[in-house]
Amino acid sequence: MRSTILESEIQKVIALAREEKRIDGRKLDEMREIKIETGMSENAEGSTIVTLGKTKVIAGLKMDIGTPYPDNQDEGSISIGAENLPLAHADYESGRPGNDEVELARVVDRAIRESKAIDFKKLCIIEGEKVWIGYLDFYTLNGDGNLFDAGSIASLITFNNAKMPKLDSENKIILHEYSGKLKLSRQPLLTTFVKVGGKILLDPTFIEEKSAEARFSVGTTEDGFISAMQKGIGGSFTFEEINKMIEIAFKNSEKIRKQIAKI
Amino acid sequence: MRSTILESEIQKVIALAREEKRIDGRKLDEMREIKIETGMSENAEGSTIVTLGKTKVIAGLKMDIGTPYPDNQDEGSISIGAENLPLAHADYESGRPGNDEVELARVVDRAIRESKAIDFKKLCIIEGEKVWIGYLDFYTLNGDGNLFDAGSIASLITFNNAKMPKLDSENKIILHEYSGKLKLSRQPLLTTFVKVGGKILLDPTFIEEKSAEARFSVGTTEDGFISAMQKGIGGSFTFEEINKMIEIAFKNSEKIRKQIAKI
Amino acid sequence: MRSTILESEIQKVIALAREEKRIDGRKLDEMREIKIETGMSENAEGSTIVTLGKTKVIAGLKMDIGTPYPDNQDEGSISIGAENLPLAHADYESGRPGNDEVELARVVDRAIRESKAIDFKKLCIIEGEKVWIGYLDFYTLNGDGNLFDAGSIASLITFNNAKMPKLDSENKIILHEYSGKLKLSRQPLLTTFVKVGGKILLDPTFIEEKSAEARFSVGTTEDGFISAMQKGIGGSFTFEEINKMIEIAFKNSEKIRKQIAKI
Amino acid sequence: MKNEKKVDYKKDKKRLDGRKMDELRPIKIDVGVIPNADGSAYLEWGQNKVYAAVYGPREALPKHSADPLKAVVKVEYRMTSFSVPQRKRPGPNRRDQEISKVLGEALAKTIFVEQFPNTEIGVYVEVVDSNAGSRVACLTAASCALADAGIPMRDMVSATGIGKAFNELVVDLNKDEEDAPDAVDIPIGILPNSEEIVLLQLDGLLTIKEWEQVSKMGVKSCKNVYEIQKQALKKKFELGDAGKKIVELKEDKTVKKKVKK
Amino acid sequence: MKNEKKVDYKKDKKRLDGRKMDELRPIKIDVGVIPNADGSAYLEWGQNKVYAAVYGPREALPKHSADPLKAVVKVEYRMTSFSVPQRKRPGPNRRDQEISKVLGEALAKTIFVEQFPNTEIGVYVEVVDSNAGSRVACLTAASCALADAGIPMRDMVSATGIGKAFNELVVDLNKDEEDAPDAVDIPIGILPNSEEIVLLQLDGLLTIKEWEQVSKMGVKSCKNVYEIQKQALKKKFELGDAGKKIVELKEDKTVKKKVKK
Amino acid sequence: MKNEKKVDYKKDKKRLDGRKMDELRPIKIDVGVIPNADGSAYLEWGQNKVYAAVYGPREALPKHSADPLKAVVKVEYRMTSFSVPQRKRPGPNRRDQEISKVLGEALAKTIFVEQFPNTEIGVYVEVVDSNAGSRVACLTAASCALADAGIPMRDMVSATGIGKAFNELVVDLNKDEEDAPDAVDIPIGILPNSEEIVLLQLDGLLTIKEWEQVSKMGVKSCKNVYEIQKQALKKKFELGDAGKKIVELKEDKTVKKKVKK
Repeated sequence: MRSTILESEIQKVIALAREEKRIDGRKLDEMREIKIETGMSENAEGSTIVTLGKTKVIAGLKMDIGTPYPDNQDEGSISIGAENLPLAHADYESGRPGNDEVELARVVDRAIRESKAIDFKKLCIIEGEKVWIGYLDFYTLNGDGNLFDAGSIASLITFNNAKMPKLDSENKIILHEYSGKLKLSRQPLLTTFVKVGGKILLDPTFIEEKSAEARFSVGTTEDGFISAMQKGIGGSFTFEEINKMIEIAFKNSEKIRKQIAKI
Repeated sequence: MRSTILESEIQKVIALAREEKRIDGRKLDEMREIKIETGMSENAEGSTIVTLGKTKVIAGLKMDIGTPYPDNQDEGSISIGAENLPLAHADYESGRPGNDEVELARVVDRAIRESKAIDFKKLCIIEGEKVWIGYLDFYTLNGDGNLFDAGSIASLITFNNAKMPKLDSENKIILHEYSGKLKLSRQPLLTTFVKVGGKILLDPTFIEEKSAEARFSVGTTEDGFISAMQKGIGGSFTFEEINKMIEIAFKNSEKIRKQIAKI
Repeated sequence: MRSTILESEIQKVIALAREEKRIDGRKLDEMREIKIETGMSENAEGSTIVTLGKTKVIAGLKMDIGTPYPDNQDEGSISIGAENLPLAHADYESGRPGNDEVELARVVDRAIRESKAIDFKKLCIIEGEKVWIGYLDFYTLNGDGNLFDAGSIASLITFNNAKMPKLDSENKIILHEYSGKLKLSRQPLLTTFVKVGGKILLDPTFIEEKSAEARFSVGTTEDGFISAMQKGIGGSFTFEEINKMIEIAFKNSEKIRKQIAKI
Repeated sequence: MKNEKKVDYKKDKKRLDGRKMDELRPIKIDVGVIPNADGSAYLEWGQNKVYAAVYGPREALPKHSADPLKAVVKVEYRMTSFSVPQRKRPGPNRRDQEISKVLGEALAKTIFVEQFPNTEIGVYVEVVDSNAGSRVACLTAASCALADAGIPMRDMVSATGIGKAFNELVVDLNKDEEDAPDAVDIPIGILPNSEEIVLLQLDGLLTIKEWEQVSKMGVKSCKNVYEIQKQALKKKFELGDAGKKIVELKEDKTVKKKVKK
Repeated sequence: MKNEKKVDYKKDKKRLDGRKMDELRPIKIDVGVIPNADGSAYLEWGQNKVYAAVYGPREALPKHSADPLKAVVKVEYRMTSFSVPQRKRPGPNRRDQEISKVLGEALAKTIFVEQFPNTEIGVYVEVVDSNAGSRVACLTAASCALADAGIPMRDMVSATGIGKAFNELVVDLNKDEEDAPDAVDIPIGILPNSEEIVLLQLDGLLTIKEWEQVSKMGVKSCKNVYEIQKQALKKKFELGDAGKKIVELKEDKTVKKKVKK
Repeated sequence: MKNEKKVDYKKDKKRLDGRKMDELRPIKIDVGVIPNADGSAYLEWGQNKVYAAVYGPREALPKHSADPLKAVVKVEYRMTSFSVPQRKRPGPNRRDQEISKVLGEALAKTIFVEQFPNTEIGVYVEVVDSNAGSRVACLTAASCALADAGIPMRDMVSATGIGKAFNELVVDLNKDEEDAPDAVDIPIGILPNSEEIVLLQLDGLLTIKEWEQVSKMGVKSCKNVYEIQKQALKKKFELGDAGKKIVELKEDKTVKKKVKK
């Protein structure tokens, strides 16, 4: 396993954080600039590139037809995958998704799924027989930290904009033809923080993540709900810190939602 | 691969065996004490913990519904798996079952299967369409040798006690409801020996197995049949030795069968 | 990874090639002797051993029944696999097929598939439901270079001679009974060259392949068509060299076709 | 099971299995159950049954995984095939991978890893029966196994699930409650003496107000679990308050232990 | 799509998408798009969209993969799951394996690998949208990324597909043309200055006569691609003819570059 | 095939394929068939056709697999996809894994492994056609290949299947007999000179009395196989009794062989 981060850089980030400063000059609760592009992959039912500072991820959705799960005969399903491509950072490796990527995908998935934004019953084609199965995969194209939020934004926009494939009379997909959209009833977004040198930093970069004692992500909705939480990395948070982060998350995600609404 | 056994310990076991002694004071043909517990896993159709000296294994059975094999349209099937959990011994590793575990599972499986104790035709639900598929898996919780016999006892008891899931009118499993039992027509059991320092030892411990030249397991039934044999490890046996071991096996397994009958 | 080839041997092969000589005395455009045996595997629908100098491969075909691909409801399919067995060369390793074997199988496959020699529509049993799926696998038994041509010859002959399994009234395979043959409408064959010391060598041995700058294979048919091309290894060819190799390939494959016709 | 729509805990005043809203299922812990391990624990938590074993500090393998500054803590969460209603396939799935990761991260802070450079501490947890809450059961058991192994720790880790079901906030959801239409599941793990959070996840829809309530319930329940852990360790060592011994480790950071190779 | 039997390019004089027989689809290259990489490129070629990134020369890992005589060039061709009409499953398939191999072999000759013993040069290409010809798009992009990384090269590698569809030889087949009943697909990659062939594959039925015509079309088209590559590199460096810089490398084999570890 | 219930060998006095109860199927062995190997053999045993090759003693790879006290013997049993009536999927299955293990253990005793510390001896067997008894065919072939490689051995290993079918004990069951309702299959491998058992497995229901009879038939049949092995080695070396040469090795434990790297 390759590691290109030097211990001295980490120490510098920690020292700065103790003085409430960040290496890129941001305030502790300041998000990096977000750029959004959509529709680049014509073969996808929806696709989005989100650039968050230097972090860049691409998400795409393919809808397929399958059989329902035995215990949910009238529901389709959605699965989310994440991959840190070796082209995105010197430290990323080829091969099966590691624990980091599995956690990343599952937390992004939960923030959306648990918000009940997607009505799985609407993904049913014929009860007990045929349902839509959506595969949303996002890939890191340049890795500079906070893949949770970048992946969450890219996934949400991709679902928002996705076209549903058209079905023929035998309920088979007609390639490249679409009918209607996949509608979301909520706009859940993750907001991620790390604790460095005892301070809470919003939207960490790669080096800040490597310098962190602990990480916290919270999924919030526009109507005041928490839909997911995840504490990561080996340190701890106090309940006070968690409460403060949740508060910032609600405010910050509201700004992003406004930017998304403009697309 | 980790190996925590010292060569000096092995030499000691061999030297003792030459004098017909064992490190735990047992006689050469003496089995360790067996303790049996059943039914600990409520989600399993049957489950058993067998403690054989310090060796401890847990077995559990899940019944599922599948399609029959093309050449046995009117028969269900049973598959047995074995796993040496890394929590059970410092030398056990995570990962896919190795050759040792595959052999262990297959020999335990054969002793039962080849005795014709289970009537696979009774596992047929609808000929050519739906049959029962039983998955019995046993796991080593503490590994101190003779997993063959411990696994064999735990598997047999689990099958003996297993409840069959109830089916609804569409032949789908109703979770947590049962109807009837899986009946065995024979009570086959493995008995395992090793040859150490030229002597034959019943029911070897971990260190005795590591000290052994050769290993022999034989499956026997209460009505005088051999149902399986397996020679293991790189040494050899004479036909005399094999005959002697078969004789002991019949006697020894009879005792265990009495203990099982009391459950 | 094991490598038993010495740099000095490679240098010798290169030096010889510069003088238009080969280590086994052959002319640059001379093929090694080919021996052909068929039908050794009674369980296979067809089988062939091809010996090309010291290179020896065995190919066998199994026909199975499956469902058609969604976009080709009235067509069966054929898949070709290649494996360099560890018994065939000290440098070959066990395990999943590596990139070399994948390329080998795919190029042999394309030469046949793209020639349209096999009519996939004739492999349809019931449109949209049941089709023949052919698995042709070839294995290297002794590896001395040019597995492309040896595999190509063995595959072609195996297809030529393959018997089709008989079906019962429910369209299930009756084991060991056959009805009719798999007919090929063309006789495509690969011809492979390497460039060593700037010279073009037909039918390279193992050491010549290891000494080569570049490799080129071309599939040709008896009626004047190229059906496949593949440049390999890290060097380059000029268009002149390619044209010359194509010319030799047509002549050379014609000779092999005559030998095949005599079987 | 998803159809129990008429259940309303606010009205009913008690839960489907008869528990009070803030009542844990029965918990039983036995320490030292796996003779081969350096430390181990067996834990029953309602229907959940889990084993935890600790091996180490021992030589880190493969060698390149060793850290010259501290012990590497490896946690593996696994379930037997028969521990769930529908047979689990062999090999770790994505859920197992994630839980292994968060459990490892929850234990990392409490262990004095810097005392054992170049070693590994292997923590293995195996679920043999389950009914909602197996991860907090495993974290609780693993913490006991580490204490049993004599690994120097800042504090125990005590965990529980808090959540919402049938219109009420409840402690320690069981499977029927997890299947409620408004179910929220929040596994929480804390260092019981400092109340620091080392494990925190949430699935479902919760308001901030509810979260404030949940956090109080979490601390209280985790402390209840801590008492049970201490009793179990006491029972094992018999010779005094083993739980106290663990807490005392916070003061005595100089404890050294021979590393087995 | 296979039913367009009445299409006949010989008669129609133009292609399904309106192109002339020897016309490439629009190509757009941006160099330096992945900040973390030592060199990178984004390339659009008709509907195809690919990213290429180069890391190295860097320490070869695992260590036993290092070659004491030269840099090891590793190429990985991958496609995102949504880059194709039917969802691609995760992990490399046999096609990906083969393309990775031939792309690596196509790049090997042009890099002065002997200048960087014991190192690896990682070349990663990712297809995010596709429509016939993704391998030549990737080879073209990878070559730009290598130049962007300042890796000393004998020449650029420029590639294109040539082939046959609907009774006519054409340049740069798209998916509809690849589905023609008489389709032949011939990916060609050359060193544009020496016209040496470094990539050559063929699927389909072609006569020798047709091949002769194809080879001429191939050289011409690859050279057109080369011009676009040079423009892209020029745009990136702004300060002169970056493409020329690459060519000049042929004369200056002494260039050294510090190896990052 | 399972319906041949009216067959009764006790009455019929001969077997389905016309053999006598104690008659082996025809066996043919060619030694030295794989030029690249250090030793090899091709064996036909009825319909079974197998190749065996030996490489070594050679440097053990990966290096940490080496044993400083003795050579490591690695045996791999594999079947081609077309060697069975229903296509075998690629990669070793659980049966292959078990057979590889028992074959390796059957060969371990006869090889003077302590003469070649830190090396490996790779033994590869490949089944290209099969009809019951492929493991004993492979063990017999592997033993010849080891002798061909000049690996010092205490004795040959000679193997055969014994068993029961259609109410009678028989030697060397074929597939039809293995499918008999009362079929018992007992692969036996011995060192023919000392009659020590190195391979022994049993599937089916057998009484002790029958086992006593089986063991006698086993020794006799294995010795018949041994004669065929000796003839094959003799044929290869032409210059005397190669089989005898093997036996003589028992007296001359000092033989040394250069290890190839």
